Amino acid sequence: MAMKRKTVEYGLTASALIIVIAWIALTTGAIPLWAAEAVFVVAFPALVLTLGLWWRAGGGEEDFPFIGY
Amino acid sequence: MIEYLVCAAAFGLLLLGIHRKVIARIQMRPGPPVWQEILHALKFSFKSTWVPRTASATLFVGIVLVAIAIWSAALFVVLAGESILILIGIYMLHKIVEHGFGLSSGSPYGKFGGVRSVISAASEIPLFVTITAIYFFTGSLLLRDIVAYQAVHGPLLLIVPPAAIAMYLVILSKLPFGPFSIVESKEIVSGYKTEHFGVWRAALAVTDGLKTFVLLYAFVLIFLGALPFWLILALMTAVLVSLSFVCAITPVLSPYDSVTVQSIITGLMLAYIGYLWWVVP
Amino acid sequence: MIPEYSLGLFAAFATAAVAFYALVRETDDLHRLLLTDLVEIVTLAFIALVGTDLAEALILPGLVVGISELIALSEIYRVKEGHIHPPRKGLRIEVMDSAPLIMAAILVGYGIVLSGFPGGAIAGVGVIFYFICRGQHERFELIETASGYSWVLWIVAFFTFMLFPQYWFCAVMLAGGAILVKVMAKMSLIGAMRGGPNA
Amino acid sequence: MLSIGGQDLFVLEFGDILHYFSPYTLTLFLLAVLFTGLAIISRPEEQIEIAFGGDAYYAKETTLPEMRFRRFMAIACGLASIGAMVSGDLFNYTLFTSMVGITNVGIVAAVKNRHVLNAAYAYGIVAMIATLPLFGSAALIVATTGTLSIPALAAGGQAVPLVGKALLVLGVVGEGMAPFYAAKAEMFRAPGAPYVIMCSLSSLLIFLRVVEIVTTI
Repeated sequence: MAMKRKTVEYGLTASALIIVIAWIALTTGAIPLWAAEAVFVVAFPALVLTLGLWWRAGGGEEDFPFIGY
Repeated sequence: MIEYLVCAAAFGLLLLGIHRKVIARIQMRPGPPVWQEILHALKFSFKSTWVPRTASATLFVGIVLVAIAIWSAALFVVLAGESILILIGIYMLHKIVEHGFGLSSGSPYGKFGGVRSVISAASEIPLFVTITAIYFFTGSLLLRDIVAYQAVHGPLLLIVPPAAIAMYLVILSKLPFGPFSIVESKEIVSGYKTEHFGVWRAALAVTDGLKTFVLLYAFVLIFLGALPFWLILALMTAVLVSLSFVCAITPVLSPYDSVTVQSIITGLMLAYIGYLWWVVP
Repeated sequence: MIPEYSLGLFAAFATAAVAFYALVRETDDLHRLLLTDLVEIVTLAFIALVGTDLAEALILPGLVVGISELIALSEIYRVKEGHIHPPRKGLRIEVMDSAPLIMAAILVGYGIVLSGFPGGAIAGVGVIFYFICRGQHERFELIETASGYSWVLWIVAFFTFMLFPQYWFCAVMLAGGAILVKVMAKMSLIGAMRGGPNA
Repeated sequence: MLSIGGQDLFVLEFGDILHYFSPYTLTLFLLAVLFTGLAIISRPEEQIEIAFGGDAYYAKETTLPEMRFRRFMAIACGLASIGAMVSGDLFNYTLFTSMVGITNVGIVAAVKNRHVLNAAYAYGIVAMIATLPLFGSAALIVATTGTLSIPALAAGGQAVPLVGKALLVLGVVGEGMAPFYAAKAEMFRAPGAPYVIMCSLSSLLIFLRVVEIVTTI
């Protein structure tokens, strides 16, 4: 199944933005700790997946940087 | 908080790398470098990724998200000092996740992994015995109360050693290459992980890292109490190395034997609880 | 009070022991299914031993769960043993040809007089008897519709209790009547369950 | 009320029927909702089966009516688990638990495979028998203490008989956990992962909840 690059980008941007916003809101005390944690629990898995899908989708024919020792 | 998640996953993966290294050295092999598992996670995230045609696509992808989410939640629960019942609930939920991973692809290997993870439910019952034993002494299951109790009465490791052994075995049964790791033993390829490749496997690696970190961290907190953070990390590594010794010198049991051994352990633990119930007023 | 309850409890436990012993001994699947009913009835006895109004409220769901499990398991048994054809007409008793209507009418009438849950059970037995004797053309849709509406009335009665307690008598009568129809409809479905195109 | 699962977050009173959320029950509740949602939106997978003794393999198809029935049962199972997670009433809990037992059988009952049906039948018999300790415990507890409300039992000085607790655990184990070893592993071979997963999830959740209930009351 080919993921459209745009979709992945939107997902990545959205999850990253949500995490950053929640993080800032937490440090400034705008939202309580549990709310920030709830946001992270939802957004962090999405971030991990979309990040992986995104840099693969961005790749052309170049070498994979992390293969080998 | 997000930095905790990333660091915990990375440290957990490092621990798994140390695990492999120690096993290799005991078996007189050179073994991979200790950061191999981190490299694995990164490597898989660069691989091309799709969903198998036979798979139930929504579940196939959704279960990956669920896996990371539950262990992120577990990390926060431990950090916040909430009830260890929640932690145990999540630990048992991991079985459902393995089941979902295995069955959603339609692959027979995955299916066997999933079914094996279901029959290994015996490994979870010692966990309840652990918490019951702890509850006898602390009167609370909130992690912060347990830590506070230990600040007064000394580490629970010395008060209820059988409970510590029970939890030790529970962690052992979730580690790779252990005697109870029937869900991913090699005769069924990689068990429930078989069909999740590429980014899905990278996410699974993040889950494994978080899981290892959370379980070991909780073990140290529950049985040794609040210590300086560097000391906790050192103790976690020490516990892991001892687990690696067990994994290195024991074969993977057959599914039937694995369940039998775990059931026997459960029986012993229940007897211990009966004894405690009799002795402790 | 306490000794009586203990006595009842003892009897219930003894019956349960008999039932479990029978289940351990029995190996035939169909007979085991029949024996589970023995266990179900002991379950109801446990609840009935409470002996208050609450017991009646608790028995109903207990009974419904028991009956639905029994029906589900009989269906599975039927499919797994490959009995997919409806059975031939079985019983040939004269009274079943001559008297079903009057017997059913008496039972339903008595059930309506009793009202509520036991009334529904008795009226249901009447309807079952009628269907066993005559039921060639069961009208499942009609029974299900009646059952559904009566359930709605039951819920309405519940809300009346909560929101307008002053109309409690109306709500009691509504709930009693509704549960009568509901239990009757459900039990009559059992009487009609003999395979065939509608099953 | 400070329960074993953490500080209460929210209590919903509906007449004398009570629902409460502690962090623990909230977690379980959310997981039940999540997996019910997954069962609703996922389609079943095509399970690949290897023909024994050769290289041949074939995919098991799930027909549409079968899928619809099993999805319905899975959703019913999810709703029953949700109810069991939040209920603050002991009898409601046992009722939801027995409903989980029935729907678990129902989820695989539409599969036309003799092994699966045999396993489902064996499991169904155990689940049916388990209603005796299950409802028996609730009846025993209400007869000795006069209440079924879990918070009231936790707060009050009434001594809940140990045999009541033991029967409750036995009942839940019978409805969910015990058949794991006997019959459920066979049941899990049935295709239709999103629905089959509800079997194990619901058993797990009711077991986790009964641990909380038994230690609280």
